[in-house]
Amino acid sequence: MTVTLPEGVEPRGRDALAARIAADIPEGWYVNLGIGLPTLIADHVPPGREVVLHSENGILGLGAAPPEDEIEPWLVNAGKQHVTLVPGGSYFHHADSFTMIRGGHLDLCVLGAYEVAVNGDIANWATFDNSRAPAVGGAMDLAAGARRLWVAMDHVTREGAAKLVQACSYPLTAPGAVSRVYTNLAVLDIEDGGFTVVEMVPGMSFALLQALADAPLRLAEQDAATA
Amino acid sequence: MTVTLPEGVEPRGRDALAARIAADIPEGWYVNLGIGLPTLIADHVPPGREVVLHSENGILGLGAAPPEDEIEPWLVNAGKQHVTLVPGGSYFHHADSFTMIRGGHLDLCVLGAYEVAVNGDIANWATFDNSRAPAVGGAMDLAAGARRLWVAMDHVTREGAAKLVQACSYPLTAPGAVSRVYTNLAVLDIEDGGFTVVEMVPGMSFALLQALADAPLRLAEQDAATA
Amino acid sequence: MIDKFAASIAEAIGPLPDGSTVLLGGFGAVGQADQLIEGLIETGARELTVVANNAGYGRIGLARLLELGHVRKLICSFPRIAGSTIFETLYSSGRLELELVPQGTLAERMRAAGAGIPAFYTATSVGTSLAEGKPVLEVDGKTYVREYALSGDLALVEAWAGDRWGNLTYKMAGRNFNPIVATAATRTVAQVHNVAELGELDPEAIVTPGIFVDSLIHLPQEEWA
Amino acid sequence: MIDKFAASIAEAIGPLPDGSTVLLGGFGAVGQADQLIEGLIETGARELTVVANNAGYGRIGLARLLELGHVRKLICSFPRIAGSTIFETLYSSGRLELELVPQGTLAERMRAAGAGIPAFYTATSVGTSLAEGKPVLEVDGKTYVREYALSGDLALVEAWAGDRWGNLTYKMAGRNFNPIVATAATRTVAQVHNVAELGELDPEAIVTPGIFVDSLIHLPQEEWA
Repeated sequence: MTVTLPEGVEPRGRDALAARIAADIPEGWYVNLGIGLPTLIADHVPPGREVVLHSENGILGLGAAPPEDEIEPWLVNAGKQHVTLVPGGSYFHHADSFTMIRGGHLDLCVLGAYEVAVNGDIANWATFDNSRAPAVGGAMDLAAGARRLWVAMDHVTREGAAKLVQACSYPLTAPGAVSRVYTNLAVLDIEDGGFTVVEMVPGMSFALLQALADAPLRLAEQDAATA
Repeated sequence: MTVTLPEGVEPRGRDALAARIAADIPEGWYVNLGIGLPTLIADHVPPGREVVLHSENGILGLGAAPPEDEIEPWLVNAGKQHVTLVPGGSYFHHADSFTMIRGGHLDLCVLGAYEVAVNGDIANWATFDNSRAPAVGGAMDLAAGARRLWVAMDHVTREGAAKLVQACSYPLTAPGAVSRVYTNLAVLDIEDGGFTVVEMVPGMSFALLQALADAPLRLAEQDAATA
Repeated sequence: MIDKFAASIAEAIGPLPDGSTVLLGGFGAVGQADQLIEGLIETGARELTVVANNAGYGRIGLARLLELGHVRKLICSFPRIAGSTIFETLYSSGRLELELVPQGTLAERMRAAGAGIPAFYTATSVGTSLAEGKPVLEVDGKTYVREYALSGDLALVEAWAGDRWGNLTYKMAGRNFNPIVATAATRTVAQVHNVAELGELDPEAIVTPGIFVDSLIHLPQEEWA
Repeated sequence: MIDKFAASIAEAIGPLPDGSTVLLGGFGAVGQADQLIEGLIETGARELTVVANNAGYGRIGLARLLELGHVRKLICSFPRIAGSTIFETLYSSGRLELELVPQGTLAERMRAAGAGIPAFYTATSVGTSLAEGKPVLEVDGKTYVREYALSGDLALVEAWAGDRWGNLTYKMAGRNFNPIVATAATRTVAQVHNVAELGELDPEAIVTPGIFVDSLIHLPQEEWA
């Protein structure tokens, strides 16, 4: 990124970010992990903690990637990667799968995003590049339907532009849907119409984090007291 | 019945009526048989002719009643009678069952009725006896959803009142749904807004049949030519 | 470890406020969770709205719930069956409100609630007294009536086998409304005849995935097994 | 005797008029009936509307159908996948109309068509550009958008096993849209990897009952069996 971070500040890498999110998912939750970074979260659920992963193409109980010689051609996740099924898993068709999503049966969905706004709006499916065909997949269903929507993304774009914004500039996926954002620099809750920083990577300052956002941030109360 | 029929006219009994209807059901049709007389039709499908019977409580491929010592408590038809499943049969839930009904996938439904009108209206679920609770079951779904609706009923009530009428007096089950009526005296098509008599029991006269209806009847062309 | 098996019917059902809406699986006696309904009676909750295809028979299960006066309103397609004398007495004396719904519309309204569909259109009941006062929509020259989702606070399910994740299979026509009500309530409780080890149920043949089930109770009925 | 097995793909599909709407099961390559799509090409039907979750990849199946110019309009949730170069070329040059539909709404619109539901409401896409111009309904203070049923003249299904009545089972995630499209078309054709004797498929585990299937073709793929 073109943003220069102070010495000693280490942005979370993809796996570290996935692991950070995984740590917050309690046992027993039904969770859909979006394509890309969110998919990695599956690999970081602590051993022995039963979290049931849903895939919109009709699977509950997604397991890890299979060894090369045990690939089942009919068993892929929503990102079309080969996966396995854990004991207790099940298959169903797309209408039943989206009954789970639209009907509010998923405890959590984690998606990537281009932008997240102070009011929880998320934009993650379309840009203004009209030369390419749009593709939405299940993003709108998941964003509108899951009980909680968390976003996993870099704090700023590769060009250094803010992704935490006052209002999304890209086309919306869903209004007011996001409750929590995990970036490579911080964890932020969306509450009372604004971003609350609940955690920063070691060495990161609130002032810099604020400078890297296009919307006002505030510190969570316990942190503000010691800031 | 209080109607006096001429000597030699034998109204069809329940089984004869069921057999008459069964004879008209081609191989390969998916058919729902209503409670009461229509249920008897199943027993009269000619041996070797594959007709697939649907029951709204989640069964395709209804078979005959089981011997007393082979009753399965979980296997009943829509009339709550014990039945069997034929090879090729399947079980499904109520939403899928009514997908078959409402979605127009049944070739035929046969129901009983209080009244059928010249325009195909059917009344078969409620009377004006308000002392008893109403009960509709799947009658409205079947009448509105099946590709063809045939009615099996006596030609007149026990009191001798017409059941083939100009307009139904009882609450409707569905408007304009019936295409054919099998009574104990005749078979009538509903077409071009009227009843066409396509068959009468032996000895029956068109004049008497007309006298027993509260709507104009006409003879089918081939019969009219020889009448 | 996820383990949705409860130690008792009372624990499986949990507390239930007065005025709750309870969805019952079952078609007549088949696939109706009679023991859970007894547990529902034990909660003491009153002023209930009960959704079921039929209105019970004899003096057990739903009929007993009605007889004890716990139910304010019944939403039902075919309340009058052989032996439904308790319902008929209550209804004819005006002590029970009845909302009559065509069977397929009843199933679809609960399916819609489970699927996050607040309303839909159907040709069923159009042109009849049951459609009176309802908004209509014309599509391709045909008229349809709007029906609304029907959700519950509690669903009581009878299933054949279940595992600790709440995955369920049913037996024959015992399936009926059970998988539908399971999707449509805030809390879904199942009584199962058989306990399966996790992974023992065929993933291709699980009818109700555990995501729809909050609690299970094992009630073997040896004489039927 | 009911026997829905056809002797050839051409016989299974039958004639198809220009301008028809064809529903395809499958999620990416998984569970898509590639051989039936080749048969669809052979019918010569043009000006087709094709409904599928993705837009094909490489130069086989759906991609080949597109490349040959048989398709006027694609109704799709995620046309841009790895290898979907033929679609992208056609789209960017304006030779293919695209209707983009959220994946769950796409599934539900076809399910609605199969279930005789002409329209329904959903929160999906509310507040986004995909809801623009659509009628809305407010229920309990929340806004929903109206979506219409999506039916086809022909549905092409890939299934794991089938019997002569057209009962089908699927394999793993190959199920996806297949059982939905099967309900939503005037004519449904399935290619099956395995033939089952009537009665051999477990009645509790049949996913698509034969009532939804008009014709089957047995295409064993030994290398995958």
